[in-house]
Amino acid sequence: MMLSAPLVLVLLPLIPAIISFALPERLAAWRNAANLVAATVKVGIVADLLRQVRGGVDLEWRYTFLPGHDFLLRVDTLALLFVSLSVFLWLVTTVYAIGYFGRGPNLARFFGFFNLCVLSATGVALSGTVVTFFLFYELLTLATWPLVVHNGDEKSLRAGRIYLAYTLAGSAAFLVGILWLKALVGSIEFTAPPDLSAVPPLTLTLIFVLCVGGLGVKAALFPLHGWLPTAMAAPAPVSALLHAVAVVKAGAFGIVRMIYDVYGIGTVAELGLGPPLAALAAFTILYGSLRAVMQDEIKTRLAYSTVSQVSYILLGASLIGPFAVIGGLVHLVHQGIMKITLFMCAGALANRLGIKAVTDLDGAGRLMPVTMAAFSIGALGMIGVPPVAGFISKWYLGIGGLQSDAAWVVAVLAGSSLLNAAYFLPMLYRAWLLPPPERAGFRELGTTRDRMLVLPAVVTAAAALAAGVFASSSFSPLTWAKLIAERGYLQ
Amino acid sequence: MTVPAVLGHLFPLTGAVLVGLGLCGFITLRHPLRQLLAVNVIGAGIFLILGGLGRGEGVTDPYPQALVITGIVVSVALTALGTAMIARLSEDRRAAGSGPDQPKDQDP
Amino acid sequence: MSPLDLLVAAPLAFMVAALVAGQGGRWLILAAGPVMLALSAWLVVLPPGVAHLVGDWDLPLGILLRADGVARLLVPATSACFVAVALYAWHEFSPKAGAETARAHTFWPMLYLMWGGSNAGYLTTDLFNLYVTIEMVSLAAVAMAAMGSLAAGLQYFLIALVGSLAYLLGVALLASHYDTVDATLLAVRARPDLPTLMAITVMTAGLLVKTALFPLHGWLPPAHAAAPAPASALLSAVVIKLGFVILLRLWFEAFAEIIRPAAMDLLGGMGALAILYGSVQAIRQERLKLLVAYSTVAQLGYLFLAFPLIANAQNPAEPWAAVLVHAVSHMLAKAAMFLAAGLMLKAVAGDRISDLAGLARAMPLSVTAFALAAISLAGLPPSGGFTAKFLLLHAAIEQGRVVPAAVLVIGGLLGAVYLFRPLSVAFSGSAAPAVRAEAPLRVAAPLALASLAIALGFAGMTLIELSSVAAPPAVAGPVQAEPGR
Amino acid sequence: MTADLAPLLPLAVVWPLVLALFCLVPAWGPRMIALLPLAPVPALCAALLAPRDQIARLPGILLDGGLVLGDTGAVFLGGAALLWVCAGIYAARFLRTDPRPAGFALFWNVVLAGNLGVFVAADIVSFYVFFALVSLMAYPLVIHDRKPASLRAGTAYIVLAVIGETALLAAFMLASYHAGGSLWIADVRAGLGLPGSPSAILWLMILGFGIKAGLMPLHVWLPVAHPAAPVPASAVLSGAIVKAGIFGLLVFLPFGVPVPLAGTVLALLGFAGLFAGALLGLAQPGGKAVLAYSTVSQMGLVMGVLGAALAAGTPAAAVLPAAALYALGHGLSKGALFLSYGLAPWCGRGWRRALVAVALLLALSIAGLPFTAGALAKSAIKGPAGPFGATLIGLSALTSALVLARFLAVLPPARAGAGRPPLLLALPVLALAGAALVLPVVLYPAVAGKAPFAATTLASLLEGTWPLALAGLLVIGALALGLKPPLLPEGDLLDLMRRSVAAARAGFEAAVRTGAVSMHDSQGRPAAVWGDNLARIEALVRDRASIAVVLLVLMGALLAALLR
Repeated sequence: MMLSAPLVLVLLPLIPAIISFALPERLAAWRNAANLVAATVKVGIVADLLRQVRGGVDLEWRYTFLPGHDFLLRVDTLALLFVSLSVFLWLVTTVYAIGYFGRGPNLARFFGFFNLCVLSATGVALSGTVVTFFLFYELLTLATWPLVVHNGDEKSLRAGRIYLAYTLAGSAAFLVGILWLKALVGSIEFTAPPDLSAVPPLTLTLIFVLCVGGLGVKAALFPLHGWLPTAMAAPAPVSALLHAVAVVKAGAFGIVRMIYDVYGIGTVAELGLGPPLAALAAFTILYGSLRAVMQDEIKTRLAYSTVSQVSYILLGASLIGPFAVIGGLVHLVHQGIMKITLFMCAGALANRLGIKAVTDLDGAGRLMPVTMAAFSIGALGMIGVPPVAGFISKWYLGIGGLQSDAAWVVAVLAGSSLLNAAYFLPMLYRAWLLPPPERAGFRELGTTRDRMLVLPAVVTAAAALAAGVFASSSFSPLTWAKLIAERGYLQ
Repeated sequence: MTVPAVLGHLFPLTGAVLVGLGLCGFITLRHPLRQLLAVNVIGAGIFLILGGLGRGEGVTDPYPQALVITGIVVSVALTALGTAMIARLSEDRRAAGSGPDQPKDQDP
Repeated sequence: MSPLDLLVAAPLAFMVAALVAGQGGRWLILAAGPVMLALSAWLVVLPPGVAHLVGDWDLPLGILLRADGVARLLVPATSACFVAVALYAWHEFSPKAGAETARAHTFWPMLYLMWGGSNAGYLTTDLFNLYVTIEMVSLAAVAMAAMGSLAAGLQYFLIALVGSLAYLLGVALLASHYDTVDATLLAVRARPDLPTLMAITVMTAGLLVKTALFPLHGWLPPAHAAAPAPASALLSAVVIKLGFVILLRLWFEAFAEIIRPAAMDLLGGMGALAILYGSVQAIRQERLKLLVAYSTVAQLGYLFLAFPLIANAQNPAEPWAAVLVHAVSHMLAKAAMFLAAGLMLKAVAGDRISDLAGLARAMPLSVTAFALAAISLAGLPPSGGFTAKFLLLHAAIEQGRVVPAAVLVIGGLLGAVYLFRPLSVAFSGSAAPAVRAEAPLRVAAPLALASLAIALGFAGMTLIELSSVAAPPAVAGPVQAEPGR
Repeated sequence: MTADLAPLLPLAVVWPLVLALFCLVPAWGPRMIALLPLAPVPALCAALLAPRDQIARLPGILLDGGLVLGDTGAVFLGGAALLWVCAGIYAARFLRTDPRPAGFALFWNVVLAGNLGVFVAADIVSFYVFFALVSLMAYPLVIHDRKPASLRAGTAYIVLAVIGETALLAAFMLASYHAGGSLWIADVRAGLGLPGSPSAILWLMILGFGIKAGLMPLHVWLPVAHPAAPVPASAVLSGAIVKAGIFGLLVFLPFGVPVPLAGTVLALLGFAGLFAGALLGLAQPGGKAVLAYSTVSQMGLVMGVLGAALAAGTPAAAVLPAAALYALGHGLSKGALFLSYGLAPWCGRGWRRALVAVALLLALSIAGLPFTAGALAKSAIKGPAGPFGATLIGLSALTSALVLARFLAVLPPARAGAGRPPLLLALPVLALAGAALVLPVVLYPAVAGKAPFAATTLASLLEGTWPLALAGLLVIGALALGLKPPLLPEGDLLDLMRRSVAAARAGFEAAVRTGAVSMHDSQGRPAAVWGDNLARIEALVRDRASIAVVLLVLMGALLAALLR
């Protein structure tokens, strides 16, 4: 079938992208409308797909683009987990971006590339073969670069350079890895893991290191995380969607694919690759939190928090136990929702109050109570305070760690919770309890634009709360993660 | 050894010598015009080889001859272009105040 | 008449017409463009194995034109380049352009001469005929290079002349040794004896000079950087490729049997060095066009890096296709890049990279064209450049050759480094400099070429099939067994 | 009959949350404070009417949690609900002129929900959620008046609370895993009883619950936090919220299986708190601080008993009811005392005498004067305490009496022109006092299985009386001689820690300034020093040129790990 759902899902953002590029600035309203409509439509499509896939349908679209290399888009449970996250957050962030920018320079460009990023993120999620994954993974890099340098000042240009250097080097390593594997065992489809029994273990290990090293760059795995904090020079909507969700998650998602759909649990266990990766992830968790404590700039602090939080996913993936997998996968969603909340709030604070540093937060809670309330929920969730979603992930990760005889995981989780508290609670303290600088007649929700700026964060915060409170309801991320685990990873 | 045999090898050998001379010239001389001439010497040498080797016992093979003629035409055309350029260049240089015999120092 | 000799004859006819037309030479493209594109398309869809003997003279005396994979890929790409460049040059080389009137006289005939010459070069298998074509192209190229800097042009001319004479010497040796210089016949007759090997050596050396493979590239950057944008585009995109195509014919068709792997490795090694050296040089440049020129030096390296990969592959069809796809996509992308650079530099009246600040807002289309070209050149997906690099890397890894693989990866990264530098400058600054709005027609040219280069990335299978049409046995792989489109 | 009353449990928890949501509506928020008394009502009904030991599943909520009302839970739930009702009435009047009524009402309701939920949670996840609510969300109550002292107290509170939460999370993870992945508290407790279960679980739980219940070295937050809060908040903090920790220990400690080490340690710390808390309380100037220390001491008593019982392997049946009874009595009377402290300034003339009388009565009851509820509770809890514990408890009557006497001594004077106290303030005090004095008596038979005061002998009378008599003599003597107790800062150890940390930091900064530690631009903050060093690593890692190197290093490291 030429126009199957996966293809439509991936290509849909092209329409608003082209519209955004083409429309002149004075037609900004139409551009915004186009973006919103497209985002909404996509949410609809995904909702329908969720229904179908839950029913056991697997859709795919295949096209041989080079001999032995198929371009395969495939809708399975894991893909949908990522897709539904990104489409939901895409919609939210589009609203937010419109509110955030209002009428600034380079917006046509921004929304154009923004859509291209969503396209690549969706592609990453739906990729059915390693090569397809690589294509979108690289495309994601290219599409995000203009957003990173959006502001055009020296800071963002530098950020852009560093970002490219890291990610391109990473994907080069990844490419070598997958081609090496392809040369050994032929083309690799996620649904049909190759038979690696013939390959010498050392080679397999090297390839694994190459691939995980390459993917680890985007996943901000220590010591490849250097780009993430600097990339925070980008405008808030970019940081929000791309650097807390799309890009880093693409890396983490890829590693999950490598472990479970390319190598397979068995091989990874045989080669003993799980523990070292888990150890590295654990170290990243603590290191990121530790660095976050020392940052004064809010976005940088959040960035390091991302460094730490994304490794939860890797930890879960590398522990290789049913609960750990579930915990890692569900954290993919939970962390996304919570972290985007935090970033959107940080952006709103910077945008309306010019607050960029933690030390400027004094009294923000009194000036922008709604924003700060959302921020607080996100922060508490990050710490792991129930009933916000983060707690659920931590719970499953902890049990998972115990299941795979890695009791230290519990200690790591506890330690990271304490560190998270150490860098989030002071922010809440300042915001809520210290007196604000005098600002006469400031209204948080005065105009429509203000609402578009503030309310998305509220929505995601509510989602984070709901994901925790109704964790075991039939449409929660947790339930979906369990479904994935049952269908895929727990034979 | 018989004369024809000697002659048979005479042309190619002469050609080889010419090619060598031309190369030396091209390498040692700096002025473009001289270098162009050196190149022409090389060309002549090559044509000599081409024709000479083609020259079998008594009968002459038309094929190399055809090649030689074509080659000469080409080299004439190119030489014309080259001399034209050199002339233009030296005019420019003179206009710019530096003598024609300055070794060419091109500035990218 | 078959499209094969029309493809050669028509441009020469247009050249004469342009000479006659003088001032009005630029109008001819309106006729030439459609005709040539149509002929190219015709060539592509010809049934495999079509060949044509000019004037019905039989080999060895006759001249064989044939539509093999090389031609089917390179001829259309060349036509696209020429058409786009001509559209771009429409304004630049017009009588209205005042001081440039003199150039307008020479540019248009030279363009058609180069066009015919290169087409002939792609189509023919006769080594001496190839000598003639390469001289035609060189003549045009020198003339164009001279438009920018006479000195650079002269240097180019002299070096190229030596190169072509070396080639001619080789041809002479072969002609006297085998009584033929037709590649297809030589493939059968060639013996690994001294004269043959000497011939191969001198011809290869001569062609490497013309192809400007490191370390023989000294003449290229000044010439290409100094020439006016359309000229640079043609020099970098087309002229270089001809010498390379002839090398392909020599190494993989005429003498595939008798060439030792060591030689292949030598060329590959030089290619590797070229990639690294050229990239590093490009990174060091402050002037935009010099950067692009050095990137040509680097990109040529890939073409030769592929030689050993083709020779040792168990399925040579893929690297063979890769090298051709790379040639094509580099042709399109590099032309697009030079044209876009020309537009931008003309707009800001400067030649330094730092002059581009803020252009992403002022000239979005030109920057887009530059960016798309950059993506293909850096071998980033989706683009022809990526497909080529992907296949090469695949071959290298399959053969367990670490060095080529490493060079491919590193070269790609270096490419990204020097190509994204001008881009990030273009994206810098929030205030757009005051420049004239872009003329749609002129921007269309680079944009179209760059888009083509990107589009190639989606047509991998087609390109591979095309490249395998009538491919010499040395590079015929299983892919050929599959029926054509 | 029971079937239709089952929903009472969820309602008891959800209702306050609903009210909390109303507080978020800008227009209603300030008025919500008037509705505080209504928040705990469903819980009260549930405690009395809801079917016992019948799990109300909450499908889809959290990890498919559930609520259940056990006998112990019922006692705690009822007592807490009663206290919250009275404190609510009190707060409605007390905070009438408060600048931040909406915020107070919001968090009051949230904490209430958490507090009640803890007592009825059937699975550890819900338990953990409610426990987190009650301990973390109480922070805004503590710092309600935003005074610097309150903020400091709040910081101490939140830090310890977070540590406690983390410890509990770890404990629950381990416990659930070793209970075969079951989440039901019953299974988890059973799992803890099994020989194989790691002792770490118990230690972590003692840490987590101990912090909440003011176990001796971890009690430091309590004497600073309780006084900082507004009076009604202190009342529920000390009377109900602290009980959450006790309840946690009651529910999770595997009674019946002797656990010598953990039990002994818990017992020692508990009894240490029993006396040290009281003595430290004596040295407090502020009435609320005194009460807070008395709470530390009383909770120390309970935990001491629990520890002893745990060490001795006393079966749960013998421990839980007694402890519950004691907690109930203490909660109600301590709440009443806190409220009366707030009431004192309003009472002029005769009213003050009445108030003092009530307070004295409560004090004596807590101290265990024979024929009081307190005495019954003590006698009941002496059973599981074991002989040694029983003796200590007997002795503790002395210290308890003294500390409460101290409280009466520092009871704030009446305001100028104060006369008849407002009804809404007086009523809750009386109600709580009455409940405190009556309820234990009513429940005693169910716990001890005999009628109250049945086995009163002369010996027991003496034993119960002499410490009080002695205390009385001491007090009179002190008053006669005009002795004043030495004054200590609130939060003994906490203050000590603060000072030592400050000193250490000062020393460190000095060392830094003298160049002992290399640092550039950071103003001598240790964090900054480390920040610099880490920033260097960061710069190294971030250096573009070294990306490839970093990749290689990473690979090498992983490889080395793999090849060993």
